[in-house]
Amino acid sequence: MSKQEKNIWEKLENLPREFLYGLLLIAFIVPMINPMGLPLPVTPEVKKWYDTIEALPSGAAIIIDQGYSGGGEPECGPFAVAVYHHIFRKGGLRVIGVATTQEGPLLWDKAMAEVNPEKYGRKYGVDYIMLGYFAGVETAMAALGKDLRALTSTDYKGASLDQYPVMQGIKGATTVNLLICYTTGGDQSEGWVRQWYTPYKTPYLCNVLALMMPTMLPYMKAGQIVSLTSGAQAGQMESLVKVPARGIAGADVMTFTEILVSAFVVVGNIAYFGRRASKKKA
Amino acid sequence: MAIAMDLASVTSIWLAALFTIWAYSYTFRDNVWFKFAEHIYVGAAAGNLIVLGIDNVIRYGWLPLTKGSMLYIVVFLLGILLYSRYHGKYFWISRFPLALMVGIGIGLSMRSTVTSEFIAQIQSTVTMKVLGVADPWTAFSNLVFIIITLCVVYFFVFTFPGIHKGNLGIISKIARYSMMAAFGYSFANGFLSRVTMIFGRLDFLKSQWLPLPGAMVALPIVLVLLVYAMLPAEKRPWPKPTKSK
Amino acid sequence: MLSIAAVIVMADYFLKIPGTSAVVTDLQNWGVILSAFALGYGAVNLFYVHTRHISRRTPGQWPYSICLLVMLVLFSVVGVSLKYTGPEYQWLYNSTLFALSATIYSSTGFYIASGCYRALRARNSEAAILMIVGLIVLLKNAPALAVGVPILVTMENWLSSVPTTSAQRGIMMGAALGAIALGVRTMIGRETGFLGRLTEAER
Amino acid sequence: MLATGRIFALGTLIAIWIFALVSMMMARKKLPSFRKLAGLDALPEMVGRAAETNKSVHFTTGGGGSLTDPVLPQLIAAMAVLGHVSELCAKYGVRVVYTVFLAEMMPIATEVMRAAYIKEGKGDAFNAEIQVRYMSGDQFAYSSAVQGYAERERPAANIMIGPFYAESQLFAETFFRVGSIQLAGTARGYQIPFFAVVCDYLLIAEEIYAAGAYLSKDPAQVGSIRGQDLGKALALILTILGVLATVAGSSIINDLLKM
Repeated sequence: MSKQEKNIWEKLENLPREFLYGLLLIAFIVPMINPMGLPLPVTPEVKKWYDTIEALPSGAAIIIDQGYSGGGEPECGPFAVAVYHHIFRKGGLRVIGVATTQEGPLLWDKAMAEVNPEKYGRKYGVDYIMLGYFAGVETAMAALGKDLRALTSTDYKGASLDQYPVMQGIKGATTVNLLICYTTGGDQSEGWVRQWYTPYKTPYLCNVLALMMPTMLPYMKAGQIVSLTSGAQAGQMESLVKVPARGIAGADVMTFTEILVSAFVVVGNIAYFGRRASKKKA
Repeated sequence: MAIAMDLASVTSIWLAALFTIWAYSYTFRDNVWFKFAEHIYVGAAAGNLIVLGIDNVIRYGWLPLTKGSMLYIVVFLLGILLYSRYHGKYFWISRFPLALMVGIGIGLSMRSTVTSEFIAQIQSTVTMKVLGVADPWTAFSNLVFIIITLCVVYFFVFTFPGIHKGNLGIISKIARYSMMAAFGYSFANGFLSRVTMIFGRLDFLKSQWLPLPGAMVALPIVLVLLVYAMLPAEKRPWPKPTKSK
Repeated sequence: MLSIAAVIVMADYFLKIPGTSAVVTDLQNWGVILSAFALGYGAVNLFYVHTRHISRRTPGQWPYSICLLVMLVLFSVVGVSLKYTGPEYQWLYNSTLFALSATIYSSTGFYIASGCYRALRARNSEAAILMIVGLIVLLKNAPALAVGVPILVTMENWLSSVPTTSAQRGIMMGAALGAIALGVRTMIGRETGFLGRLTEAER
Repeated sequence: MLATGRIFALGTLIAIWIFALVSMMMARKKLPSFRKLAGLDALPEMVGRAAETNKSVHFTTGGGGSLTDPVLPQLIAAMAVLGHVSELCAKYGVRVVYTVFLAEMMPIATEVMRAAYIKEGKGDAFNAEIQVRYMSGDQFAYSSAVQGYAERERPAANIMIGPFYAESQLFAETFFRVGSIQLAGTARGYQIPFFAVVCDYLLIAEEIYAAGAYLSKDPAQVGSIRGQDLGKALALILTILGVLATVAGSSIINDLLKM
């Protein structure tokens, strides 16, 4: 096709991707430099999550699956960090970290560096602990539920569990008051329902990628998950916990970019129909 | 971020920042910086996997063995047999460990799919209430839900081509339309996840890298070099004797 | 061997035979171990391919191959000798692997955006449905917009819980049957191209 | 003896086995007819285009899963398609490249491809080193390596079948960008949409499991697909009865399923 034949519609229909990506980058950068604090409503699920932790009695044990991969950290991380802030500030809670992804322990360190539990006076081994990575996803979950000490006798650095007061009396699912899972994988988010909620009825909070929400919603509807949230809701949790960080800053960006991409769809369609109309005339 | 940081964290942030920029550059156009980052990544990932693999072998193989589960000798033998593939004559032995792995996989797949993806799905469909719900909208939604599920299952029938023709074609049509709606939903929803991820990376650059001394100067240099690398060789202002391929 | 392993794994789940669950835990550990052994294939292959690039000085490739091998060796040596939970390994991980995997993962966002521009077009009635649903979801996901236009949230909720979930459920049920039938074929050695056929030919 | 809550599931599993086995035996007498799958019918055209433009065909099974994972059947299904594609490529003299994520797939894929080349009488034309390329065992390292490969070799066709994860979006756009004609299929519900929107030909979930049978026309395989269809009939009947029972206020089907 010669260049003269290409009319404006066709050009519009085939905008170079560099141009589109450039626009998208601008939509990211402008609100980042210039935060405008657009309204951010707190959804009932996030509120429920917050209330569930708030309602835990002193001495309650929470098992947390640091089940996301390194690639998913930017989405799952901020929410997890906000929740850790909440747990450590509230105090009197015991956090037992496990990981169903191999990168989990490394990402746990990353999250802890960000939260800094010492700031709230919480100590490793007394208030929180990381048991390490367990291979086999659902098999590991089932084994953890039955008797986690049969699965491991050390924490992720290889130190014996008996020396840590936080592990006192913790055996399996029956000695745990709450289960939290942050994950980028459907095997994890659904696995905990099957291996923990179904047999032990442990209250379960689950945080997944936004794109996994439709698949996971039925579980919450059936009451198997107390509160299901997505990483994109981190800003809401941060505003509840009052530790503004990555999540709140990201909310403006979401508004900007989502509207821009909606505009992409609209312009793309206008171009498509414009070209069809001009072809008919010719 | 004015806290003085040790050299290790500073270099770590610099490296991470550069790799972030180079990895993004591919979305615009392929270039040598991306190629460099790609090879670093593949090498690092391979090393990481070896480390984790050795850890797995020790944790799940060596420890039980030292605790007296002699059966684990067999699995070590099988593991070594995998490498018989490199032998010209006895390469077929490597099929035994592979067959064992496939067998475990098939068993796991059958037992979990039949319950969670088949029975449980039927179960939660049949418990949906169409009558006796106070809210007529919910009743209607549930009815639509059930119809769509049935139509989609029907759509996948392969060996009775007759049932997709004539008046019955409407069922496949409903199935196709609702699948398209589902795909449209998930596709667009997927973008939200990625926005938070891209934001995470850009935020890292903005709030961790740029405040470091020198970063503000380095950023334009890095970007100019990138754009230069993206230009086709003949368009470059300054000729360079690199050949691609 | 294949069928025996499969049957044991299934029996453990459906029947309560004392002892099977321990056997299955062992079997699954074996799977993990064998996968780890198989990783060696990959490492051997990478080593082979890239050392050859270097020795032949493949133009435009060999310097990269050096980088690759250096990283490979660096990671394995540090990880094995200094333990992978140590600070040195953490440093390596954070400066390279973590940054790169998070970035590559997130770059999918760019691709979805251009996909939205190019592919969400109302070419026919099916594509139109796809486009309209996609547009509603995109608009709803802008938090500030969702506050102003609550109907978007209602619509999105319905789309998510009714057509999306039900269609996915139908797809899932079909896929489950497909996987089971394929399992049967593999167990009795009738699946083409997977272990079975070749042994016959070579015998 | 039987685990409670799983009795019905076991019964269903056995029923599906019986459906499949009986249909396999019956198919030997008369081959059941098959619904058209446009994606698979397009394979010769895709390979043909590669032959015309003197470019390669790329095949991938995605950047996830393992042999001991429940997603294994998708990998096996992909191998059946790979075998067929290799036969076509051997026939037309086109190079087919399988980029490997799972190291344990290397020996399997190599044997499948070599057998296909031998079947077409071109065993010598097969070069495992070039055609079975291990990229990386890390999801996104694999993705970036495949992206690099796409950009540098610009294959004429890209076939993606298997358990795909987030790399589906990267691959679909990248190969579109380099002008490959694409056939994609996966049974992972999260990822089907990304293929559906971008790729030229699509196999949805169950269709990938049926692909081997569709391509080979092997009576036993086609028969087992008939068995699958009977399973679907069972699902439809159970669902309709269950819904009717719930409407009538009885939970009989639900109780049965819970057994």
